[in-house]
Amino acid sequence: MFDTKLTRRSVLVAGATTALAMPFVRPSWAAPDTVRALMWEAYLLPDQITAFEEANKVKFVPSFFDGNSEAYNKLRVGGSKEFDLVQADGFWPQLYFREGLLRAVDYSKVPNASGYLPEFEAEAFKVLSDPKSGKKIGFPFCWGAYGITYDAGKVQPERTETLECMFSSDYSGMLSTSARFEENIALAALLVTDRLGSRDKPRPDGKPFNPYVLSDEELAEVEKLLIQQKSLLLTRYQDNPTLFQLLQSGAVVAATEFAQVFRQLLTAEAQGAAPVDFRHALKMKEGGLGWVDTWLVTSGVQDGAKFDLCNSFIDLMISPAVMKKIGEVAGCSTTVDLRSISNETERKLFLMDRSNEIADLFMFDQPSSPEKWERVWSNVQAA
Amino acid sequence: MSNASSYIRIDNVSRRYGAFKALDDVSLDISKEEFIAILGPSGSGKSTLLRLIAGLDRPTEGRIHFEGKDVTELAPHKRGIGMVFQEFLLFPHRTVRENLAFPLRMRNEAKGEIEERVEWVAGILSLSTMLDRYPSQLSGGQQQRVALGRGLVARPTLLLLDEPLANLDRELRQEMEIEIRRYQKQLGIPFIYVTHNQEEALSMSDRIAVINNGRLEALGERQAIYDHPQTPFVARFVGKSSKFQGVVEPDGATVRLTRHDYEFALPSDKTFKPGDAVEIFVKNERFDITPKQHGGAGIPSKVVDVVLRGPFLEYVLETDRGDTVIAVKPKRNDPIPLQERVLLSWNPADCHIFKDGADDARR
Amino acid sequence: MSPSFTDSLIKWTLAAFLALVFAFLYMPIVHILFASLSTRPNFPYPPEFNVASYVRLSTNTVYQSAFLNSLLLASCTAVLSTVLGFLATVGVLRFAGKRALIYAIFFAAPLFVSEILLGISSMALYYMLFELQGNMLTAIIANAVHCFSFCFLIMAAMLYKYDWRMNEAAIVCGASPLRSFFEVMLPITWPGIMGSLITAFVLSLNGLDVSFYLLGATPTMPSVAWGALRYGVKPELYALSSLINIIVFAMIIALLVAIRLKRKAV
Amino acid sequence: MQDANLQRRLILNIPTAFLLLFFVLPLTALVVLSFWQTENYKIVHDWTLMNYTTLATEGAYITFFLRSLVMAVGVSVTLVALAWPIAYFIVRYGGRYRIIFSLLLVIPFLSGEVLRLIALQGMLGPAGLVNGALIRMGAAPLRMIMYSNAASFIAFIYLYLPLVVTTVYLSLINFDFRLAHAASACGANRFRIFTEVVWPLNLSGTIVGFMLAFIPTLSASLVPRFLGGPNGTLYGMSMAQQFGESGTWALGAAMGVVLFLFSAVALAILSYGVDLRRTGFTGLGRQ
Repeated sequence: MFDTKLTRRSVLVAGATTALAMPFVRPSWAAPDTVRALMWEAYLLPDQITAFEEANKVKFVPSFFDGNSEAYNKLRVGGSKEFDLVQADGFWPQLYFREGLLRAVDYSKVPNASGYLPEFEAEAFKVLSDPKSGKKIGFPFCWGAYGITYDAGKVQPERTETLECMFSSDYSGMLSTSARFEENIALAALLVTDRLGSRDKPRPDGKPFNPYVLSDEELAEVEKLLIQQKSLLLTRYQDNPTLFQLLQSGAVVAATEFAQVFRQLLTAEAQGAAPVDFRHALKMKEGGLGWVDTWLVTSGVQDGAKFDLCNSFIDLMISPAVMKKIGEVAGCSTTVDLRSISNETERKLFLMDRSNEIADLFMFDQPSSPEKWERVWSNVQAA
Repeated sequence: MSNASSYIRIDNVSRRYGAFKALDDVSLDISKEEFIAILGPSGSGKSTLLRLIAGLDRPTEGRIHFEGKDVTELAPHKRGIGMVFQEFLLFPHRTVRENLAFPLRMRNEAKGEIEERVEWVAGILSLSTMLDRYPSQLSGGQQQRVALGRGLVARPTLLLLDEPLANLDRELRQEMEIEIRRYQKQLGIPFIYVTHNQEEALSMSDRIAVINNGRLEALGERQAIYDHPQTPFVARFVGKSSKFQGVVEPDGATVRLTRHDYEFALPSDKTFKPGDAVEIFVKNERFDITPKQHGGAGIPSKVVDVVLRGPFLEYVLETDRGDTVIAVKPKRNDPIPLQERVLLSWNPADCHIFKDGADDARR
Repeated sequence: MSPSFTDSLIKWTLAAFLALVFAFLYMPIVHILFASLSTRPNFPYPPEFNVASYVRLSTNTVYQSAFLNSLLLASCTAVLSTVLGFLATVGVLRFAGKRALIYAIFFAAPLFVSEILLGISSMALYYMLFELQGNMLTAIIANAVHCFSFCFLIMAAMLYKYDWRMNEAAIVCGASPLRSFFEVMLPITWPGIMGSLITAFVLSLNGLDVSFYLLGATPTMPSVAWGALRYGVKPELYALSSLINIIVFAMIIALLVAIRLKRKAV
Repeated sequence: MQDANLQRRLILNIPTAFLLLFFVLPLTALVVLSFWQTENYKIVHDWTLMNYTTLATEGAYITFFLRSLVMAVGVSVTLVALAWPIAYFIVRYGGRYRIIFSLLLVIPFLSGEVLRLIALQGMLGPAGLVNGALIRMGAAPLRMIMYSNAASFIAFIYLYLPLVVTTVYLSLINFDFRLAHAASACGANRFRIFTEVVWPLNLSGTIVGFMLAFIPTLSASLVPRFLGGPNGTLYGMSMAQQFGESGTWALGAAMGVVLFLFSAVALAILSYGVDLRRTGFTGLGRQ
């Protein structure tokens, strides 16, 4: 079609261009004095980062992601060489480790790891151990649930004892859920399996019930349920501020969320916003979804200076003072015992005395079949 | 003809574009202080020749020498030439002064020298009052002079002019013709002047090279080219003439026109065999017109229009066979009236006779 | 109705419409400015004047380096795509002959392939062939592919009217080809070249779709904004964006003043 | 002559090689990927047409596509209708300030798309500027403009208006308005001048503008994500989800190939529908 077959000359030119460009191509792992993290933006405290950079004479280079699968995709495409530190929640770290994207960590090199709440101590918190080798694969960081935040003035508290309230036409047009498909499906699955009574029957994977492992029949029911729910939703929010605004303005009366907006709403009220009786239901009678965000070290990090840097960064992040600040900024509960430096309200707000409830929640997990879940979600969106 | 006096020498130069021959084996010697016109219809290859001399194009064969030095492979900007384009091609983002200074700056002349030269060239071209204007603020004639100045300012080895007057109106053109010739004599460098306008070529140049279909048709003093065309093409192209078909009579000394009842003696220097078909070209101003009632030989015609051309009258005649012929005569107080029947004839020495198809034979 | 009355009616109707359109275009920009100056960035009405976010921005090295990375990315993309676009333009206008149309369609083709597709397909290629995570260079290249077509069209529109013999005129005046380019061609065609540079710069400064899939561990403004979404965009980001807008606005006002001064001078 | 040929080759070959390497090759990779499968985030290198079968038979993807198509046509037509008077005004009455006007069109682009969409969301949402004002005045909020396809529509207009205006502007600025005077002298009224002379001679520029809005709207992922609401998922958003969230790359690649083919066909139809000679197109290249 074109008379521009790759002549020897044009190949030479291309080669020369590539050679000239080599300094750019050099992957960032060649740079010795940086720590690169793939993380959630909410956990980034600029002043702490600056302090860390100055103390260790390094540059901290963060990249941000939104959902676990997004981070997973980035990691798999050579990302374990591109990043030193990674964040993930639920069961994802185990998957990462199985795939060889992570390295085992050493709790003894992170002094502040001794301050964990009992549920998150190395021995107790099995989610961060490799089931095969028993090696520790990461550090718990923040935790929370995917509960229901509601305006108690408009929704009776007892109605939120069940997930049904998120699917009730009484609140048509005044409900909202996250735009993330995994949690929407898993939460609907809790309701569906409860209605069907299929939890105690043999599960597709032969293991105990997990809302992330569903039979085709259950998925079909979930799809129906979510399609019914659609007409009741004002929107599926992308970001917390949107939900904050929707709840505060009264446009939305109940929403499933990570308890972060709930805390922001209470904080806003404390700072003088119009008082509304916002409450948060952590666990419904059908069950609830929980998450623990973690810090992980990628398999690209070798023992030595880089590993030490990673450890000291994690140590800084889980130090009580920093942890408390992050809890306040991001609105999440912490895995480190901060009760000694917190007041009564904070203890209540950040669920410091309720960390044992995490055990009853279903941890965020990888969908049993991303393909099938994707199809369900597409059908819901298209309906 | 490789004599030492030739300043510019073009040696068997050809330029092919694939199978197409834009220029075919052209040789030309130009001496210093010569004004040479390259005349040809559009597409004849005359501009190609100019571009080859300028170095904007390279010949496929042949060499080009400046002052005895082979410049065939030399880049155009190192040839030290000046060139004036038909579209002027003044740099629109620069003032007249900057345009004039441009060739000097390119030759890295000293600042003082540049100013001096610009003043000088602006002086002889009467541009001194408009040095700070932009080209868009100038009239066509002024732009023309700036273009000329830009070509001359750096004292080039030679000046190439590519139909520089084609975009000017008629009066201005005649004025400029005289000017340009004057500058050439004043500067003493060769001007190579490409044009398709034979009047310009005739009025300005010392010699004329006629080019047709990439070949050099004729080369010579302008008077000779005009008066004694060597080929039918030159006869047709240089000057305004009318063409007739004829046959050489069995006596070998008389030519009889095929379409008209007119015959005349073959000039003695022409040798044709009896029965040869010939083409006869007669310059419009060489016709004789005599009123019919006076009698005599000639093509019977009728005056259908008379056009006044300054000191001349242009008679538009229609022959009895329906052909239109134009004859030019000096203006007289008693022009031949319209519809007057006349006889058209010419002095055999004033016409040019070629064997029919001579043009084709050359190709 | 006299024609002149109709004319001015048309003129003023159009002017009013233009004002409306500009108001529509600038409302979100003003919103961002308000948000950067407000203690309540989610709903910054009525506007406040609180520079806290600007102060925080001055110490936030992450946003600063994201900005610098964006700047680097956009500058390299602008230069690369303009140079390639220039070559393509010259090639099509001067040397392509009968194939000019085919070349022109080929060079304009990336324009008609969505950015997201370009980003995704480049990522797919790098991953499948080289197992390579994106980096600055891959992002620059992918952005340049998209911007290249814009540059090509802009410069083609400009150079289409350019008289190429202008270069020859310069060369016979003794200018080397390089010098004739800088002294003659560039000054005459700079609006097209500048337009091409500006367009490519602006397009790649904030192009999320292409960069998102190709940037790897290099934060840029759009990727930082994207990462910040879940928890809400921080006012610092609004502040950064507003700062850029203010600076560019200042430059445009300077240009306006320059035009006015020039008119007075003439 | 070697020289000129070399120069000519290089000038065309460099951009061509660049596009072949970084445009054609990646697209080829995408095509290859679309014939594979993903399973639990892993690519399975088995050749299959399954992705295309899925796309052709699953109602969801067809719905996304039709939604996107309707949206893209609506947005592009509206944009052309809006862009013409604006560009016309700038060209006819902009005078020496034309450059200012056209730069002012560019400035909004300096703020990232994400930021501008959040700002738009802040203005169109339930508690946003428009509805906030309505509520304050005691009126009912406009449900239509919050989290709906109408909101997406407004956002698309917002995003691509400068692009289309600029394209029409570039076309008009190269248009010789003496032709309009000539038509006027031939007795055409304003309307006829527009339909017979101005419009056809700027049609190719307008079509380019149309396509420049049509293509990105067809593949948009951010706008519906932020403003579309529960029923606003468009084709591009679904495609982006395949790559970003659900990790079903192969299906996403197939969606991309379909999108690309459709864009190419749309472009071909549009350019065939137009007689280039009637738009004053004189061909490219002078040599």
